[in-house]
Amino acid sequence: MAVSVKNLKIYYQTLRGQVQAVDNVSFDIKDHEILGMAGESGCGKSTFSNSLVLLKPPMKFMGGRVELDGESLPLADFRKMNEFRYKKISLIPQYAMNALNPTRKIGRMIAELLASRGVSFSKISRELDRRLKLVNLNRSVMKMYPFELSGGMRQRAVMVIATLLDPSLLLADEITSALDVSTQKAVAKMLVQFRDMDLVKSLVFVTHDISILYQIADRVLIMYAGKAVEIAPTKKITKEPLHPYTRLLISSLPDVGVKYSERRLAGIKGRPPGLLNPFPGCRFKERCPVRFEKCDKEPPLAEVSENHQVACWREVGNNG
Amino acid sequence: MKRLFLVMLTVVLVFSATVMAETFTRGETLYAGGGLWGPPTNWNPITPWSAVTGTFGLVYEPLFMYDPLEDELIPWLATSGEWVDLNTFVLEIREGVKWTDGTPLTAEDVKFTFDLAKTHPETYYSSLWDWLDRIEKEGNTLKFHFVEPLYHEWHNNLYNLPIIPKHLWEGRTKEAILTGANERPVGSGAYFAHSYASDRMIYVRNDDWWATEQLDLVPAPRRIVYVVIFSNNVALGMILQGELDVSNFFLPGVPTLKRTYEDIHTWFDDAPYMLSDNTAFLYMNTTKKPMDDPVFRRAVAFAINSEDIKTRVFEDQVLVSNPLGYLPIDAWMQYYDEDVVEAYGFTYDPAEAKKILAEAGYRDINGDGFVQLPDGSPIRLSIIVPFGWTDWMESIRIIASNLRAVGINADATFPDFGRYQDELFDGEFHMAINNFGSNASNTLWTFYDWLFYELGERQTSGNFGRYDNPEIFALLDQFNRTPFDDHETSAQIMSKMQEIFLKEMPAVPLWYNGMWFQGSTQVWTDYPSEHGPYHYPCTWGGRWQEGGLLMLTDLKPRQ
Amino acid sequence: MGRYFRRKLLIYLLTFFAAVSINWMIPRLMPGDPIRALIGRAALRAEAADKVAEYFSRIYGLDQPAWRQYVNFWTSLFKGDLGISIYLSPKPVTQVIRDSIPFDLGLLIPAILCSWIVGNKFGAFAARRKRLDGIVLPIWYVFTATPYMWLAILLAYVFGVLLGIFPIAGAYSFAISPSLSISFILNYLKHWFLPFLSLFIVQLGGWAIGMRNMIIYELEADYSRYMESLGAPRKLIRRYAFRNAMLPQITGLALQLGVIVAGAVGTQVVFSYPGIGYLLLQAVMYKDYFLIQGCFLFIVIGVLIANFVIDVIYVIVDPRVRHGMGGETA
Amino acid sequence: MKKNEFLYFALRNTRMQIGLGIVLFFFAVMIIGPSLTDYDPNEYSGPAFARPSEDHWLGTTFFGQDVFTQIVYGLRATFIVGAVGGGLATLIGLIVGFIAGYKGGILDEILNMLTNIVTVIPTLALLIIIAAYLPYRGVVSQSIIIGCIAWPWTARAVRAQTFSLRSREFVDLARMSGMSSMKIIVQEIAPNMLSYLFMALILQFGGAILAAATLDFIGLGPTEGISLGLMMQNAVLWSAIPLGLWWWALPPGMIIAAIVSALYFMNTGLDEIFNPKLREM
Repeated sequence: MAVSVKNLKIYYQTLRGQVQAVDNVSFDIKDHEILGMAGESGCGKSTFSNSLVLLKPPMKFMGGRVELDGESLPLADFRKMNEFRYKKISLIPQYAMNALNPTRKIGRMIAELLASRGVSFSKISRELDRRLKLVNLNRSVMKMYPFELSGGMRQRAVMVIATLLDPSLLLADEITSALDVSTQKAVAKMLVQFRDMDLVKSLVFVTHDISILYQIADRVLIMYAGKAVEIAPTKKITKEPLHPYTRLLISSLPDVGVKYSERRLAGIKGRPPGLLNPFPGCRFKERCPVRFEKCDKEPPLAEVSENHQVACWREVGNNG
Repeated sequence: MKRLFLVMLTVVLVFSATVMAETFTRGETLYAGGGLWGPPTNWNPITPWSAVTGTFGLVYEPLFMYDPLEDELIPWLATSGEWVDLNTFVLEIREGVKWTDGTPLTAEDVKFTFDLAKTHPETYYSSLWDWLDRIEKEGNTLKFHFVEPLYHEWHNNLYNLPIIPKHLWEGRTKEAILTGANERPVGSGAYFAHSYASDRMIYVRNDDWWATEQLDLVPAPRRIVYVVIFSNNVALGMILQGELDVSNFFLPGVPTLKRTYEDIHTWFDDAPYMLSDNTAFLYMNTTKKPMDDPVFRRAVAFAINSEDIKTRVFEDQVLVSNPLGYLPIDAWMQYYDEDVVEAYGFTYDPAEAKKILAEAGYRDINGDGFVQLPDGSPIRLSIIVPFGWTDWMESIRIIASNLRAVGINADATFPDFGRYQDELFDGEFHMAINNFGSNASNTLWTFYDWLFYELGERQTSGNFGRYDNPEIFALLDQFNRTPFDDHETSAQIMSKMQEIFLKEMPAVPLWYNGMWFQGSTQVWTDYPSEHGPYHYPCTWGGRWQEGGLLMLTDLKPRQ
Repeated sequence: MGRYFRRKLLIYLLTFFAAVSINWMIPRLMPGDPIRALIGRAALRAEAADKVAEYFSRIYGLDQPAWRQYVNFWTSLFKGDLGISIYLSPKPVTQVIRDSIPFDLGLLIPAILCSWIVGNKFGAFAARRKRLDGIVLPIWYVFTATPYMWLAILLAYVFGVLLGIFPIAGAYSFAISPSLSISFILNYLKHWFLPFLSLFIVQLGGWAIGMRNMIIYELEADYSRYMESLGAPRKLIRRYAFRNAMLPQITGLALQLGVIVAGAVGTQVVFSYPGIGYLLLQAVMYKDYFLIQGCFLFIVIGVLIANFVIDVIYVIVDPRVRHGMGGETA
Repeated sequence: MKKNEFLYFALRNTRMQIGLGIVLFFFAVMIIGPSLTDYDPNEYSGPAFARPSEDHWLGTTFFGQDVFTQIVYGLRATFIVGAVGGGLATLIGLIVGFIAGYKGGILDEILNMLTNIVTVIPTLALLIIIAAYLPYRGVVSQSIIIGCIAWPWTARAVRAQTFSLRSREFVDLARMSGMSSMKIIVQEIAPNMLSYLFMALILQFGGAILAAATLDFIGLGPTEGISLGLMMQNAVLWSAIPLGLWWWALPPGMIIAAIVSALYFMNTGLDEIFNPKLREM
């Protein structure tokens, strides 16, 4: 098992109190697996991916455990985490288009970055060329400044940089949101290819756009208000979603590829609860069409069928 | 880059180690300030407004020196001068005087100096030739033949004209003479203009000076460094540090500092500390209502508390003026007519001021606390002095409140100097303080010529209040034409002028600005003082001949 | 590239023309007559004063109609002649400036450069180091917020008069004549120090605050975050941030150096230090048209050169500008 | 982010608290000060050289004017200069910068030229000329001149900001939907720059106060009334420091330094408030 996340709690420290952005989340990722992570904005999915690479204030580690290839990650220790960053865990950030120093030529920046991590640029330069080709970038971009590339090119360059050291876990955070449909597809394909070529062992693909997950994810994890509410293989979750939120999410899906960023989910009334001192019980209960008394207690994420976990009293109740 | 810099630095340092700096020996050097307000750029005695202080006095010399304390003309380049008849003045030029280039100074040079103004009417003293006919030279004697001699004006000129060497000036173009810098001045005086930088002028003693041999005078400082200082507090700091020996700045706080720093020397040990140099007048614009009314002007004179100004603003470093504005020097006071002053003078007396106003019909009709004109229209006056002239600024604040106290609505306002000058020249002001022509001299003519200067389109040289009284103009002219030693006639004329002045009060004399002088006794001693030596301690431009030069000959290095 | 600079050059020429013309006009709008102000320093009889004034007006060309004076101004300017100073009559303006400007440069260039370098280093160092920042930032603020002359006078009084460590007036001792010797150089430096220090202190804070803020912005920028995510050491991230934060600071430096000519009036007044600033102030007081024009010509040229240098530097150090050449350069 | 949220952070930001506290304190002194003193600022209300006492809280000047009274009235001039001078500079800078940045092209070049010209106009001479046409120089006219001269850097900054904003999506959208330039500037760009402008205003406010102090000091201050700068000038001209009148020489400079650094403090605080990234938790 490549990655195992157990009871991970990541809170934000604010002046008014703690925002429980990732609350008691547990799941695994297998080798060679692409896990899609989906949910509305503010559900904690980005917090999750960021917490694995850059956990610093106001983000606060509150408990839990993340294992990578059998090693426990020292999440709370910023310094120790440096051994894992980039080499073991890498990130393609949401802001990939602005992720490169504007006043350094890309090649030079990579060389300096690698040197600082103790990797010789010359040794890796061949591999770099190969990978650039893989994402349809000409070698000449190494001699260019970021602003000389288009947004898409920059993002692809970041993809190459992020995976250059063959990390065990790659986190791709909302990387397709700003792209048009055809580019989205191309980028998704490239990531799959990366995995297929073993450039990355496992991949977490974070998005609010479930439709893109159909194309690449092996399994999908649905997050709601800081909780993992359902995990299942992609096919299963699309065909028979169990959690009422997942159901609404999937049924409200427009045709594949249509952007609905920032818009409220059409079919679900209300909005997610604030995560500053959230109410007890199931966090979806206020919006849930099938709520009942039991929902005032927090539902556990339980395996309802093989490879299918859900956190809903209705489903757990069915089985139990 | 860094290396290059280091190499260069080393080269410079090594090189400079071989050069010895010329450092002035402290005990031979006098540091002076107060007469130089910008970088030295001009040593042309024909342009006294631009010439560096010392150009006239240290380098170029006059025919006579003048001692205002003793009211005495001291023979200098001329050994004597006298009227042989009413229209002829004879000067004997001193023999054995040399220009610093070795050429002898002769009567020819003196004649040339006068003739220059005839050749070039743009020379500043050319008006002499309106009443001077010709100069006749016989050996070392010069005979001045006058068309109509203006005795007082002539006597004033005797110590105010710098004599220039003919052999060096006659070949110069008109422009070089009238506007040139005259950078290496050759004079006959006690000092050479040695060198200068933008913040200093350095004079070095002329050891071949004629007066050493003939008058046994040796200026003590081998070198005078005249420094450019922009602000009073720097001057004060330098005096306290012992870096400035002679200061002609007005420095507030001197009385206080004298108590703690015993090295600060002033003329008087106690108040007023300073000699009086000129009289500050409150000019009133007699072309504007209500200042056109002599009664009103007299009321103003009674209302002003000059005593208060003296203590508050000047910390008793000045004296309150007498009602005539005459400086306490013999040349002027000999004409001071006690009876006239007794009869028509004024003192600070607000009650009297109010009474005068009321009797003349200036009453508060509308009840705003201020008087109106007899016809009922309001009075609102402003008193101006240039902005930044802080002692005067404080003074007119006091005057304004004095005037308000007797019911005259007046405000103190501070235009910039340019505007102040324009208002004065063009007669736009209401009231203004001025002292530009009231400084000590050997004749009251300079004083009255400034106070009652004849009216023109613009009043650039005095009588800013445009006081128009043919009688007083005539008296002044008559005084000027009265032989210098005819005291009786002169006194009669003066008494009449005094009476008119006090009755009409076209301007109010307030206080005497001091001959600001502080000496630091850390290096030099025997500065002029009330206990002697008696020299007028002035180093201002164009006035060294009044005592500043002689002060140098009496200084002694401190033991 | 050529087109870019050609266009810039044209704009600069136009600016130069307009600015110089305005500066020609401004002093002439001031009240008062410069010649009268000059000869008013000596009390003259009015007849004489009138004649002298007339003569000087003619010599200075002030008796001619304004348009004629304006044309004369440009023609002599092209000949490199800035006219004769009135206040420092009869010194040519070029010479006045040449004599004074070394003092300005010798004082201001080190003061500006040192404060810039030290300020940037300190600012960058303190940024995002919470403790240090908390202590140092208020100090910078107080430095920049203190009225300069007041600070300078206090410095002069404490170090000069009270402690007597440093002299308080002049560019070098009044007791020494300039020469290239060690004692003179030391003497010069001793006089130079307090004016330098006062300028250094007031400017230091501004640079340090600017750098601190810029660094914080850069450290919070996406690229810094990404570097951090990839485990890049703080040193490298700070290096990048520093480099990028330097760009606005370079602009600031160039602008500061541009107005150097007029920059030190306060210092010159407080320490009686020679230089153009005080002369300019006096020139304004005495309505010395020619000296005012001359000084401002230098200021205009200085500012324009500074702007031009900024343009060039940006082309060199900021690839974004190089790329956008010919288009906007924001 | 909502407005009350700003307020929430604003009131909890230490730098903001300190800065605002100091500024409000002096503002209060200015407002209530006159009622605490029986004197006129330039009136000779007591003995000269008096040390601070019950009658004269901050002593008296060389001439016997009450220092506290002068400060109270001087503060008024200081705040007027800050508000009028700083406000005017910000306003002009805003307008010029907006138009230059938004319109670009020739208009931009012309405005840029204007900006450069203004930076090289002699402040001193201008002051004297304006003084010549006004009866006398007052605090307001001084402020206006400072405002007319200090705007270029705001203009430069606003221009750069507008440049970057105008290329953003929402402005494109507005433009496509046929909004007029003016409307776009007012409705779309300005709100996005509001925080930025507010900070620029604060900096200009402080800058104007310092500029006025310098002008006062070299003798180009208001020719009527009293200001902290004039107090400093007077204290120096009358040798207050060597004479040991610290109560006269020191407070005006210290107060200006306090107010201006408080303003800068507020600025940093505001920066942190408007820009959540900069907040230190």
